[in-house]
Parts: sequence; structure tokens; C-alpha cells
Amino acid sequence: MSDTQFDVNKYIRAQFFPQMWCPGCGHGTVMGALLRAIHDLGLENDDVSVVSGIGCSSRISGYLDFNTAHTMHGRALPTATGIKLANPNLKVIVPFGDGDSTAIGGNHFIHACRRNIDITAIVMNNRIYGMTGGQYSPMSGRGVKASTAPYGVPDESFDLVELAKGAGASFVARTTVYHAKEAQNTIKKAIEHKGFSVVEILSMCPTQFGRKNKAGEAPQMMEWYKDNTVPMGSKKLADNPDLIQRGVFVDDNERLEYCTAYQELVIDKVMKKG
Amino acid sequence: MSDTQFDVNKYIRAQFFPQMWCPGCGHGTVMGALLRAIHDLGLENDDVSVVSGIGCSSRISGYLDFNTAHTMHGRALPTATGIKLANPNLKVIVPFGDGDSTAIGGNHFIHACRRNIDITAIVMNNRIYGMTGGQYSPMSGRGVKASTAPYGVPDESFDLVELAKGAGASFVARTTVYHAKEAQNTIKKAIEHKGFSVVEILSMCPTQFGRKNKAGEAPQMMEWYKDNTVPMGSKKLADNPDLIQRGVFVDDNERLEYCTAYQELVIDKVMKKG
Amino acid sequence: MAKGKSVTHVINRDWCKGCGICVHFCPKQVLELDSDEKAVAARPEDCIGCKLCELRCPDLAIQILIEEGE
Amino acid sequence: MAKGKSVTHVINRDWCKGCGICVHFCPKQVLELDSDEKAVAARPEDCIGCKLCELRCPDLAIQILIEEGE
Amino acid sequence: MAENIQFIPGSDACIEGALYAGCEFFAGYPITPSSEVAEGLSKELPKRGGKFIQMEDEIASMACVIGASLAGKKSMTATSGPGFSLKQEGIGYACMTETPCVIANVQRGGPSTGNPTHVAQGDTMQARWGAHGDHSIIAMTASNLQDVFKMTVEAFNLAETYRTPVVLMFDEATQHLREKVVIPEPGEIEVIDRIRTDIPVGEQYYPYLTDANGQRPMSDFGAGHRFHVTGLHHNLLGFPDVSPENVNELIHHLVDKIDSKANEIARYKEYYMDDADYVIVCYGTTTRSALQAAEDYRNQLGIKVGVLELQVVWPFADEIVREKCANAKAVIVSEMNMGQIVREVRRVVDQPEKVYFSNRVDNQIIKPADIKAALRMITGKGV
Amino acid sequence: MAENIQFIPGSDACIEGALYAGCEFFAGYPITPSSEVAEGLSKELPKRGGKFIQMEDEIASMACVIGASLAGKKSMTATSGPGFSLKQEGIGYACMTETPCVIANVQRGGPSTGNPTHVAQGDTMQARWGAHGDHSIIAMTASNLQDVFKMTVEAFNLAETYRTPVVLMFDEATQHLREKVVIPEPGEIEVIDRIRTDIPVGEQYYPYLTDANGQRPMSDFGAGHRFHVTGLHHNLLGFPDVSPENVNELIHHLVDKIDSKANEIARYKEYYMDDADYVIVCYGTTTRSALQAAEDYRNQLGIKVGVLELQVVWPFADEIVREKCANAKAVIVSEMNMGQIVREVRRVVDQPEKVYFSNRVDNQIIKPADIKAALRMITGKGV
Amino acid sequence: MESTGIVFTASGGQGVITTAIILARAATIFEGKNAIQSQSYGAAARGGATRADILISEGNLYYPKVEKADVFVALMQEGYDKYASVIKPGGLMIVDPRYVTPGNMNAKIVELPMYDTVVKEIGKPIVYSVCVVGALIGMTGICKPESAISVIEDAMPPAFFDLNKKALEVGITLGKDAA
Amino acid sequence: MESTGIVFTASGGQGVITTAIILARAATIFEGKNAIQSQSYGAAARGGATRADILISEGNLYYPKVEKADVFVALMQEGYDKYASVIKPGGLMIVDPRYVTPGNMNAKIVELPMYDTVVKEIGKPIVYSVCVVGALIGMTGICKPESAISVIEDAMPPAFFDLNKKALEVGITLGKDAA
Ligand SMILES: Cc1ncc(C[n+]2csc(CCOP(=O)(O)OP(=O)(O)O)c2C)c(N)n1
Ligand SMILES: Cc1ncc(C[n+]2csc(CCOP(=O)(O)OP(=O)(O)O)c2C)c(N)n1
Ligand code: SF4
Ligand code: SF4
Ligand code: SF4
Ligand code: SF4
Ligand code: SF4
Ligand code: SF4
Ligand SMILES: [Mg+2]
Ligand SMILES: [Mg+2]
Repeated sequence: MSDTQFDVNKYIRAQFFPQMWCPGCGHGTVMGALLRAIHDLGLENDDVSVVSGIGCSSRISGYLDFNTAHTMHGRALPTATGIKLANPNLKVIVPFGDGDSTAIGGNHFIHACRRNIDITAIVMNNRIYGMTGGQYSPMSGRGVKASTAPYGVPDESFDLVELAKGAGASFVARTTVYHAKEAQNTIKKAIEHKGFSVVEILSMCPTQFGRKNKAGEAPQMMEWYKDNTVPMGSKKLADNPDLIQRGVFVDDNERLEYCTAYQELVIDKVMKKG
Repeated sequence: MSDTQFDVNKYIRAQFFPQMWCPGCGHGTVMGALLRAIHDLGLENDDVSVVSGIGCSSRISGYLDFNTAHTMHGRALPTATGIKLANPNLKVIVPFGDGDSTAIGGNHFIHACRRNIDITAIVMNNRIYGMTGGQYSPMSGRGVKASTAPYGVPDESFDLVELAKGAGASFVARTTVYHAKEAQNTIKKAIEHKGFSVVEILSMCPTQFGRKNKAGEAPQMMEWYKDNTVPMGSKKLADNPDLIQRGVFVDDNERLEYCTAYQELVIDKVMKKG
Repeated sequence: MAKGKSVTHVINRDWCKGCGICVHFCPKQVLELDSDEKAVAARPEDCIGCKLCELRCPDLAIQILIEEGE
Repeated sequence: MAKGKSVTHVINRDWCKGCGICVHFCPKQVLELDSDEKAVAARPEDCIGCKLCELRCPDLAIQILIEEGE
Repeated sequence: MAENIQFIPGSDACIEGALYAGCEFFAGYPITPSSEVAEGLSKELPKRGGKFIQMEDEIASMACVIGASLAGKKSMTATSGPGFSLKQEGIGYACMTETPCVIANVQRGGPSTGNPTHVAQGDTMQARWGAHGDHSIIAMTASNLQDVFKMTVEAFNLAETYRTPVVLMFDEATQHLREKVVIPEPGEIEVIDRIRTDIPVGEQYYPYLTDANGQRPMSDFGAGHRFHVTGLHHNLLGFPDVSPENVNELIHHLVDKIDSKANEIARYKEYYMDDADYVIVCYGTTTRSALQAAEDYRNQLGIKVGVLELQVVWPFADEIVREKCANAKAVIVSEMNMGQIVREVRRVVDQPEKVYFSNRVDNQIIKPADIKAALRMITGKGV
Repeated sequence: MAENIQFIPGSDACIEGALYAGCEFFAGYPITPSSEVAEGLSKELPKRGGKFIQMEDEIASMACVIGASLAGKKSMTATSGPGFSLKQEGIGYACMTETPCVIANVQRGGPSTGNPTHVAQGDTMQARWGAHGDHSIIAMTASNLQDVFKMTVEAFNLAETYRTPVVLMFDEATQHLREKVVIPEPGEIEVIDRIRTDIPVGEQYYPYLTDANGQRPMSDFGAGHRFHVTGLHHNLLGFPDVSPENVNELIHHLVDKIDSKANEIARYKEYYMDDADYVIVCYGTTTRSALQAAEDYRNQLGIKVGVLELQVVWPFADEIVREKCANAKAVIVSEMNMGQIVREVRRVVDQPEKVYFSNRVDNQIIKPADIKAALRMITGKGV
Repeated sequence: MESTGIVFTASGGQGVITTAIILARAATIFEGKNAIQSQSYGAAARGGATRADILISEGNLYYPKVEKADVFVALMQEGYDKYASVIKPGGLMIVDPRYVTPGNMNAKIVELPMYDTVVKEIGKPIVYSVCVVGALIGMTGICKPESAISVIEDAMPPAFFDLNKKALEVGITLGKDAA
Repeated sequence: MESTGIVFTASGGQGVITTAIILARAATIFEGKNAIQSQSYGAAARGGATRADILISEGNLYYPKVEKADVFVALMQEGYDKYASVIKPGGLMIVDPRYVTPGNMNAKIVELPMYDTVVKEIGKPIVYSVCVVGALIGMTGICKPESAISVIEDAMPPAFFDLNKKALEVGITLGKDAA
């Protein structure tokens, strides 16, 4: 644990600041929470690898002074899996968009959950494809307006927490950019967790989602998360079941982590045999 | 509902029989259950489309006298989605392997669950890649021996029922080839269900899984399913939580089906507007 | 045999692959594999017409025909 | 201002994009956007050092420095 | 106005073309700079009872389009470089199963994620060779928006005629610029509908039997001619058959049905070619600058430069290009890549050594000056 | 025995080669006929502390291999046609990010699912052009198992030397037949290890800066030179830079670093070429029958037939092939496809009209008789 | 056949692409000319200077970017700095002094306070882009006012027609006065 | 350099590929010759006739399939029917009469009751494939018995060595007797 003062400059590539995200883009808040969590954990820059896909969110890897890879759309997790398995000493963190993680990358997401490889996935969920101009994502939800859903999205969204649970993730949490401190602490716990951890952070895209859905400017969109989320199991849910729950839904330390499993069940086993 | 006598010849392409599956391959039993369910429902051959991927299991489409497509490995569901959305009158059934559905096809699987498109997915789960020579699948489970896991599989398997639930499927069931009548009835219910339905049928591959795992011949492997599964919520679970549950875990008719959603929320809406 | 019923075991020997499933699970030990490893109804008179063999046969090789009365 | 503490608002004007988040959510209305649409601490004396502005700023543009005592 | 004149971007020209051709189904996954095609069709298709679906990725989109086509709908998808790479397996399946469909690949800077908002022509060879195994394919381009419209209509026509996927190789520049497009009246451009079998339901239908017209008439899933489709080597009934004779015949069919019809399939435009001493061979956006260079050389120097614009790039029109270049003192191939079609031109002309290459790979539209630089090098004169 | 002689299938020869070269990581997804490579490495790698992982699909496998390589491990994957198509986007990313890795593509009958258990060479052009955007690639083959071993070692060497993905274009026939392989002692064949930077940790490291040796030394994730990797056009530091100058330079680098080194990268074998009047150009399994045909013609007819076996097919060795074929009365290109490398040969030789094509596309190994039929056609004599 | 090339530069929200399209559409659809409009974005995905090009001609138009602009319109300093050199020697350069302080240029530089005029006379900054169309027409006669009005009528919701027409007229007056 | 081509055909479980490999390995590793072994499967993914080819030569070996077999060994009727025509005129054809009834062929047909002998003399059908190796050696001398024994020693678990050696000897005797 770090007891020094948090200095953002330790963690960023300052030459790229101000970053390219739009004014009020929630992704920046997530980045702040991530850096503070890393600071809280006292991790060295060299020991961290940040791997992202493609999307506004995924630009994050370029801004951070770690071992960083900006991969292909949807392929952050398998690339991160290669990095982690090749060098289990690295703390591997994968911050990526809702599209990157649940649309094109959905398969890698569920398999990373299943394998329980020690990677922290941070889904920067703005419920839209920000980068490509506001097409709907699997997280948009029915009725949302998007550039490919001028009459409203006809399909249901995933509940990412349920999906991760169903796929077997051993740490699953949800928070929002409004709850920035909570986000920081949740990410911290997730990184500490030995196994695959998923943190969904409800983020916002004022430019694409906000405008098309008359959701207001960034502060109003942040307000919405304040008003429409409650801590896990809150009593308010009884009255209003549409409220979104925040919290740590799964935190299971019993499940064998993949790199450990490979070491113990394969390498050690064959070495002992041999 | 059909009241005529079940005649297998009505549904098969007899020129390909005896089919190419190994002696005792469970996939044949699944095929039988499927055909009986179709017969029970009184469906006309012309009204049914069977779409599969690639694998021993997926050879099923070639054997059946419907509108059949043997697609690419993992791509049965999106192909079926195109067929169904283009012609919602067809009953579209997708029988495919555990590898086809949950490995390479895992993303399409969860998205079909999410969209709730009226397709019946029948996962012929033999816990192995039969066709390619017995490599492990995401359904094999830790410790299973496979041609790519000579020291035992290091990774955990999916619980397909949980995965489908987590992804939002509106009908989710599990049964086994031992419980052939139950399988028939479950498939029947699944086809009747308006929305995406998932039926996991525990099948067996004596050739690849059986031999490598000393699981005995086909009858012994079938026995195993008798001994190691129980109906959903059975009391036996208390004593032995490793037992696998069978039954219909989700059957939700409230959720809007995708073709209907598209018709009502998009086409009808714009037509009314226009 | 079930009272008042006559059961015929139609076994398609070209399709049967001798997996033994029907034999193993027949509750009445009606079936056997012959020397060609094909299923045969060795004791048809014991058959109760439960059709479990038909339902489980992976090769669609057995059909149980039940005629009521005599 | 919280007793015995001195709070400095370090706002990086090059990085601030004027989104207004810090302004909107400051519990004490300490912050404002100026005519360049940049955040400024208009009423620094009201600041309670809660750092909510710093935590939420998407542009890492605010830092709240708190010095104990005087 | 009698004429339907529009001033629209290339993406809209493509959408209008698709609708004119009778496109009823679109499945896609967004990617710059192709997304506008999806966006436009998400708006327009349901107005006509057609369907638009956004899939989870490009692979699913391609499979979905194939499924819809099997069910009888004229279907298309649109993508760009990375997505085009992902669709290759599906495109190969469409080739193998002879399922008509249209794939727009709006090219951007590559390789990899490259430069999403800028222009390139780096996927030209990929369109021909991107999928594994022997096959052939039709790929088309256009240099102005009227032709974007027209080639889109033609793409659907060729897909149905040859039962094959057709790739529209547009690029960021044509998609994003706006220009006048005259939308023809219905009937003005021929629209070829799916060629369906007239075998009565109940009789044996061979999905892969060539009829007297050289066509392989189709049936729709659900239309009563229950048949089988597989990506395995298959016989005329569509069932797997890997006997050497059958495989040999199948592979030849898949390649020959397109490559041997190169002259029929060819679409190209000639500008100032009658008396051209120098021929610029080009396709897509580069044509625009080639035309400028040619006119300037003619008008200002009296040097007879002609332009041969290939609108169908695959199958490559060997004979046509050879013939058109036969009398040229020099041929300049102009592309926004490191040299793709120039290989073909060198392969087919009688004197490869007179073929020069003028390119640009900095994701900027090739300029008239770029081509003039090549002309200056060859002719010794410049404007 | 002093020598380590083995009688093993091609898949094992490939595995032995990979282990000899120091492969430490394999990620893959099974597919016939490549699965044996995965199976063997799943057994052998952990014995040496290496890692094997079976991923959810080929796309994930390719990404995983790239990740492992970034973390400093010599890594490979193996696949076949359909999987090779799926890996194209990842291969392009590896090209763009200059990440060394080895991809074995064990070719089978295509297109699409085709004929998984039989042989073909239908993916030759795909290896070069399968990924979108301008890039180049190294692709190698072998016709006997000693060379399968050797080329596998060389593939790793070339991958590290040129910081690029290298494709091993084996086929079902070489993978499944068994033959004698002599495993050399360690050191007998040079093994090139990753060329790592000697910039001290803490100083500015440029991951894409060419040093005085023409190399771009690497660092591993975690080794202290924190750097960035992206598939966007990037500068020498690895950060996005889409300025036209930078893009132009990058694209030229990616293509030129390989294409301009074609002579250095080239590996080929000459048989009876010294005095050959007729040259058979071939690669992979077809070479075996070409050799038989050449020997029979020489021994029985005294007709001087030579064989030029290309072991590196990409970059195509333009100059070498031109030179070797210069004195031939006729050149026969023999492939198990509809004509892929023959296009290159025609492109590079001085007299394309003397290049003949002998093929087979029925998924059977090309026979000596097939090549002799071509020789008979050309020479008028037969054996 | 000679063509006229106009380059606009502005920041994302200023609607300069709309300006360019209205002009180009007026020329093509209502005056039978040819026109091409294209735009480019900076390296930045968001924000930064937008550039819109139009070329108008009685004849054919090929290369779609303006290589040498007859008219350059700058509504943003960053864009001005980046693109001003596109102007033809002696060309016409129109800037809105609210946003742009032009430097020394071999061009006829006209400072038109378009934004302030719109705010003053109409009060709705949203019609700024239409006012710019008017100003250009007023200064150059690049197309007939009626053509631009027809485009507006065609393309904009009727409720906004009067407002836009007014903005156009305000622009024309401003332009004419400066011409 | 002349080569000897041998084709085996059997059903999946009969281990004929093992037979072929033992022979080829003996020839290469222990006798310094060249050998190639290859196999093919029918169109059926499962079951059906397996065919294994080996070519042995002192010189180079190229095309890996046997085009004309010096020796043809059939342990299964379906395979016999399918592949028997590969035999060279006058070649040696060995069949196990338990499984195969040979037709008329321009070849020296030898019926060796290998399976029955194995069952009788050893009792473990698993060593059938090694017995076939022995029979071939016995009849043709294609390699030295010691070489085959060395291969067995190398490749098989020691616990089974005696059993396999015995099977080899049984086969050799059977072969020699028929030679
Ligand atoms: C293979 C591929 N397909 C599509 C794209 C285009 N693309 C880039 S980012 C993106 C979606 C981004 O959405 P998300 O992940 O939610 O990130 P956001 O921009 O919203 O932060 C898409 C579709 C691509 N780059 N590559
Ligand atoms: C793109 C692609 N990757 C891999 C394969 C190889 N392949 C064919 S079937 C199969 C797995 C089959 O397993 P499963 O779906 O469980 O079916 P089973 O054979 O067990 O019934 C694989 C990996 C392929 N055909 N295509
Ligand atoms: S478009 Fe949306 S997601 Fe992208 S930077 Fe802007 S606000 Fe953020
Ligand atoms: S290999 Fe397994 S899955 Fe395939 S047919 Fe045989 S028993 Fe069935
Ligand atoms: S279950 Fe079917 S295939 Fe198996 S033995 Fe009985 S009849 Fe034969
Ligand atoms: S019907 Fe029942 S009792 Fe009769 S043979 Fe079949 S399993 Fe046995
Ligand atoms: S939150 Fe940050 S960027 Fe937004 S106005 Fe405040 S300081 Fe500026
Ligand atoms: S620290 Fe708290 S009180 Fe002070 S300015 Fe920030 S938000 Fe306002
Ligand atoms: Mg998003
Ligand atoms: Mg399986």
C-alpha cells in the first residue's frame, strides 16, 4: 500500500494531455479512478501492463505510462492472456469499452471469466459505440436511440454482472463514474483479487449517447447515475426494481487461478513425473 | 400436435444411413429425440430449417430432410439468425456441438440469448472436440484427459445453463441422452417456446472422450448420466452437490422475441409514422 | 409380454452398429448382440413395449411396433 | 474552509475542457467556469477539501492540495 | 424537376443503389468509414419492410447475410479493412455455397487499425485472395458517385447472375465526398432478380446443376425444395462429396464461372483512349486525378494521354487490358497502395517493361501532380 | 547412436524444430490437419517450463501469441485454412506492430471447410495478401521432413531477425507422412534469439528505431522500457501518428524490410539445375513428384530437367527465379491449386510465354505422372 | 473549364459543413453546375479544426480537394493557422473577426462580423452557418440567392424556414456591403 | 535406386499403421535405409478401411504413396476390395483368411492365419499388428528381425516387450513357413 501523495504524473504520458476524449467524457473519470487504485496499491509502473482494444475507451492505454498495448477491436483479453501467461509477474489490467468487451469481444470475455486468469477487466460502459459515431451496443438497451437505431434499439441489453457471473467470473462488481471514489476502491479490490475480475463502470458519452438520447450534458448524465443506481440489495429496489445495483457481486477467492492452475496441474505435475 | 405414428423416414435423408457417427455416439440419440419432438409438434418438413456448424454433432443437418445448412465452425447461430429474420415463418433449429456453440461460437451464443430470437439451440454436449480428435472443449472440465491435455485440462468448464441464463436466454433446459424421452419432451417445449431456447443435452463420445478418460463403452457412459444427474432441485443435491441438475431452468414467455420486436418496434413504428 | 398386446421388434441390421446401448438398458433383457454385433430380440416375449431401446438407439435402428389386442 | 486546513486548488487550464462536472457537483459551489470555459475556484474559502471535484474530473485537471495547520 | 437529382455523399449513393437493386436485408457491424451505409440502411430498410440487424461482430454479420440470402433475400453488409479481414472465412463460404450477397469494403489506411479516417486502396489483392483455398470473386469500384450508385446496383445483379459474393471496393474518399447523383427511374437500369428454379415442388431439385442458360437456379429455404448447403466439397445436390473427380470439377467450376467470364463481367470506362500514346490504368478514387492529369497533358501539351478506369477489378480483365494497352508507348498504373493491380497489368500486357507505377501510401488522395510526375518522367515534359 | 535419428510424422518434425528454435509458448485452436502440432506441444512445452494454451478460437489464439511475444517469449500457433482466414486480422496486427511470431498453416482442401483430411496448396496467395492493407510477410514451405524441421527453426530465426510474423505453409501430406529426420545437436543449426535493446532501463527506448545493424531491437513487457504498441499508424516510439510523412515511411518500412531483402530471406534448393534445359519450379509436397519426374527424364531420356524448389515462397525471390530460369527452354510451375505461384513466375521471368502450369486440384498429391504429362507436352517425349 | 474552389475552416460545432453543402447543392441541383464537397478532420478524433472544401464548375470536376482556393473562409483561429496557405495569390479571404485575427497574406482579406450580426439581428446562433452562405453569395455571387433559398426549403424543416431565410438575407447584405 | 512398396489395409482398430511404422522405422533407424510411411482414410470420418503405405529404398524416395505395390497386406475385406488393384503384377499378397477372401489376382497370394495364430499362441489380440510385422519379415526379409526387435524395444513400454517379441517371432515363423 502506498502512503505517498497521489501524483498523476507518475502514471501518465503527459505529452498526450490534454487527452483526446470529448469534454465530459466519462472515460477520463475511469482513468483517474484506475490510477488512484494503482497508486493505493503501491504498484510500480514497470510491474503493470495495460491492454486495451479499440474504441474511445481503449485509447486509455496510450495515455498511461505502463507496458501498454492498444490491440485490435475486441482482442484485448486474449492478448492480455498471452502477456499474463507468458509473464505471470505482471499485473495485467484491461480497460475497454462496452462494445469492445461485450460485442466483438464477448467470446473472449466469457472465456476469460471461465479460465479465471488473473487479469482485471474494467468495462468502461457508456452504452454506445462512441468512437465510430454512436451506433448501439449490446449494452444500449431497448428503446435507446443510436445512429443505427433511428427508431430505437429493438434488442435487449446484457446485464454484464449476470453475464460475468454466468460465465464463472470470480470477482464481479459494478459502479459508476458518479461514484468515483467507490470506483477507485472497487478497482483496487479487483486488482488485488487473485483471479479474473470484472468491474463494470457506468461511464458516459455526452457526444454520442447524450445528444441522441436527450440525456443532457455530462453533469446531467452523471446525475442520472446518482439517481438511478443503488448499492447492492438496497431497500429502494423493492419500490423501483429498475434501479441499477452497484457493489461487489462476486468475490470468490477459492477458485483456482489459471496461471497457478497451469503451473500446478500441468508444469509441476509433469516435472515431478519426469 | 401429431397423432400419426412416428416414422423416422419422414424426416431423414435415408441415403446417408447408417450415418457416419461412431457406434454408441450419443449424437444419434439426440437426433432421435429431435425428430420425435418435431413429429410430436406436427411440423411440416418444409417449415423447419436445421442449421448446424462444424463438428461430429453438426453433421446432423446433412442427415435430415428439412431446409438444412451445414455452415462454418461456430457460425450456425448467426446464419440461423439471418434465415429466421429473413423468413420468420420458418421454425429454425440449431443442433451443434459443445465446441461449436461455446468455444468458437460462444459470442454468437450469448448474443442470440440476449436478442431472444426465436431459434432453438440444442447443444449436443459430449465435453470434447470429437471431430478433430479429442481436444478439450470449454465444457470438458478440469482434470479431463484430452489430446491437447495429456496431463489433464487445467481450466474450469462453463456451466452452460448458468451461461445462458446470464446472457438472458428466455428458455434454458438441460437433459441427457440417457433420459431420451425427457430430451424429446424438452426439445418439444423448447421449439414451442417463442424466443431463444437453449437445450443442453449431455451426449457422449465413446471414441474420444470415453477412451482417453477410461469412461467405458457407450452404455457405461450413458449409465454415468443416469447416476450423476438429478432433476432440478432434487433433495439428493444436499448430500452430493456435484450432481448435475436436469430440468427446465428458465421458461419466460414475457420477454419480447426479436423478430416480433423488430416488426413492432421498428417496421410497424416507421410505417405508421411514414 | 404385456397383456393383450403384440410387440414387434423391427431392427434395421444395416443401421445397427452394435453399440450395445439397447441391450444394456432393456429393463427385461429382451435384446442381445448376435455374432455380427447386431442387436436382435432374443426374448421378444419378455418385452413390455417400453420403447426405451428405440428412444435411446443412436442409429435409429430399432422400432417397436405394438399392436393392441389379438 | 475546514478548520486548521489550507486548501489549494491546482487547476490545469491546459487540460480542463470545461465540461462543468466539477462545478456541478461541488457540494459548496466553490467552482465556476470562467469566460474561457475553464474551471476556476471562485470561492476557495468555502472549500471543504472533499476532493470530489478531483476524483470526478475526467481530464485529471484538478488537484486539491490540503495542508494541515497554518 | 423530372429528374431525381441529389447532392449526396458516397455512402448515400451506395445506399440508393442498394435500394434500387432491391436489397431487402442488411447485417453489419459498425466500422469507420463504412458505418454510414449501415446507418442509412437502418433508417431506410424498415420503411420498405426490409430488415436491418446490427450483429455482434463482422463474422456474425457475414454469416447472417448468408443466412438471409439462403432464405431468399437480396442481402448485403458493409465494412472496412479490419472487418473485411474478419469476413474472409464467411466470404469463402459464400463462394463455396454459391450464395449471392454483396459486401461493401470501404477502404481506409492499413494495415491493421491503421488510419480509419483516411483513404487507401490497400485491400485490392485481399479482395481476390483473402479467403483460403481456390476460388474466385467479383470486386468492383467506382470513382464518382454516379458510378458508386451504378456499381452498387450492378453488384447485386452480378451476385445473382453468377451466384457469388460481390465485393464493392469503395474507399474513404468516395464514401465521404458529396457530389451530384441522378437517381434513375425504376427500370432505367436493369435489376436482375434472383434466378429461381422452375422445378415444381416435390420434384428433385439440384441446387448446383447448371441449366441450359449456364445458370444455377436457386430456391429459398422454406420454398418447398428442401436442400442442403455445406462448405464441404459437395455434389450437385449439395451433399458432401470429396471424391477426387467431384472436387476437381467443383474447384474448376468455382474459379472458371468467374475467371472465364472476365470479359462479360468486365466494366470499365475509357477516356481519351482512341488515340492515346500513354495510358493511365486506374480504379476508384485515383481515376479522378488521372483524368485531370490526362486532360492537362492533352490540352496544354498536346500529349495524348488516355485513361482506362477499371470498374470491375476482379476478375481481372486480362484481354481487355492487354488490348487497350497494346498501342501505348507507356502504361502508368496508379494506385493508393504499394503495388497491387500493377502486378496484374504487368502480367497481362505484352511488354511489361513499359508499365510504370505511380502511387501514394500516405493516406492522402493521389493528386493530379503525382500522376503528372510520372508522366513527366516518361514523356520528359510536364505541366 | 551418436546421431539422433527419428522416424516421425511431419507434425513431429515441426514440433522438434520449434523446440530446437526455443519456442516457449503455443496458443491454438484445433483444426485438422494441424492439430497434431498443438497436441505435441501441449505435451512437450510444459516439460521445459513452456506454456501451452488452448484458446476459444483462432482469433484469440493469434492475439494470445502476440501477447506472449510482447512479453518476450518465442511463440507460435498452428492452424489450417478456415483458421488461417480467421487469423488474418491478427497477422496484420503482428506485421504492423512488428511482433515476431510463427504461424503454421497446414493446408488442406479448400475453399471453406472443403476437405479437411486431404492435401492442397490453395492458400499460397492468401499467405501474402490475406490481411488488409499494405504489408509484407515471410512464408516458408518444405517438401521433406528434414526440411520441415529446418524450416521451422528458420521460421523462428527469420521472425526474430525481421520482427515479423512468419507463416509455415505446410500441408496435409507433409504433416501426416512419416520419414527419417536427423535432429541436429544443439548449435548445429544456428538459433537466433530475440534481438533485445541494450538501452539501459531509464533511458529513452525507441521500439521502432532501426539501429546501425539494420535491426530494431526489442524489449519485453515488464523489462523496464515501458513502451506502447498499437495497430494504428505509429511513430518510432510506438505512439499513434497519422501524419502523411510518417504513414508513408511506416508503410514503406513494413513492405521494404521484407520485399527488399528477398534475396537474403530466400531459401531454395536446386536439383540438377546446372545444365537444365527444363526447369520445374515448385514448393512443398509437389517437389517430391517433380524430383521423380526430373530423375526419370534424365535417366531414361537424357533430357535435362532441373528442379527449383522454393522454400521461402514470400517474399517471392524475383531475381533468383528469373536468373535460374533464364536459360531454360521451358519452365513448368507445379502446384496443387488453380495457379498461384505461377503468376509470380510469369511476372518475373523474361519470357512468360515459356512458363507452363501443371496442377492438380482434386486434393490428391500431385503425381510424378502429372508433371511428366506436362514435360511430355513440352518436350514431345515421355517416360 | 475553370472551377471555383472554396475552403472553409471552423470548429466542430460551427456548422461549416452545412454551409458548404448548401452552396454546393444550390450550384448542382438548382443551377445545373457541378460541385464536389469534401471535408477533412485533424488527427484528433474529437474537436480540432474542421475543413470543408467545395469545388464548383460548369465543367467536370476531378480531384476533390481544393488545391488552391479562390475563396477561403475561416471561422476559427486554429483552422486559419493550419489552412490559410491554401489561398490563391490574390484570392478572397473572409474571416469572422470574432474568432480569427488574420495575418499578412497575398489576398483580399475581408473581416465580416457574421457571428455578432447573427446574434444581434436574429438572436439564434444556430443559423450562423446559413448566414455564412449568405455572406459568400453577397460577396461573390457564387450562386443565386434563390437557389440557396430553394435548398433551404428542400432540406430544412418548414418551421425553421423563415429563420434561415432571414439569416441568409442578413448574410447577403453583410457580404454585399463588403464587396 | 529401386524401392519396395508395401500397402496395408485394415479396419481402424487393427493397428495396421503401427505395423507399417515398425517396419519403416526398422529400415530407417536400424538399417540406414530410407523409408516413408503414409496413410489415407476413406471419405467416412469414422470407421471404414484404413490404408497404410510404406516405401523402403536404399536411395531417395519421393512421391510418398505406393503407386504399384510389391507387397499388399489385407486384413479386412472392404480394404481388400478397394485397394487390391494396387498390387504389381506378380507381387506378393498376404491376407488373413479370417477377414479376407481374396479374389483372382495376378499375384502370389498367401493366406496367413495371423489373427488366429496370435490368439492361439499368445492370447492377446493386441499384439496382432506386431505379428503381422513378423509375418512380413518372415516372408520377405524386408528387414532384419533384430531391427524390428530394436524398434519394439525403443518404442514400447518395457512391460510389454516380451509379449511383443513373442508376437514378432510367431509372425516370423508363420511367414517363413509360407515363404
Ligand atoms: C474489427 C473491427 N471492427 C470494427 C471496428 C470499428 N470500431 C472501432 S471502436 C468500435 C466500438 C467502440 O465502442 P466501445 O468499445 O463501446 O468504445 P467507446 O468508443 O464507446 O468507448 C468499433 C465498432 C474496428 N476498429 N475493428
Ligand atoms: C474455423 C475453424 N476452426 C476449427 C475447425 C476445426 N474443428 C472442426 S469441428 C471442431 C470441434 C468440434 O467439437 P464439437 O463442436 O464439440 O463437436 P463434436 O465433434 O464433439 O460433436 C473443430 C475445432 C474448423 N472446422 N473451423
Ligand atoms: S465520443 Fe463519447 S466516448 Fe468518445 S470521447 Fe467523445 S464522449 Fe467519450
Ligand atoms: S468421434 Fe465422438 S462425437 Fe464423433 S462420431 Fe465418434 S463418438 Fe461421436
Ligand atoms: S442401440 Fe441401436 S445401434 Fe446400438 S446395438 Fe442397439 S440397435 Fe444397434
Ligand atoms: S421396448 Fe423396452 S422391454 Fe421391449 S425390447 Fe425395448 S427396451 Fe426392452
Ligand atoms: S471537471 Fe475537470 S475538465 Fe471538467 S470543468 Fe472541471 S476541471 Fe475542467
Ligand atoms: S474539494 Fe470539494 S468542496 Fe472543494 S472544490 Fe472540490 S468539490 Fe468543491
Ligand atoms: Mg462504448
Ligand atoms: Mg463436442
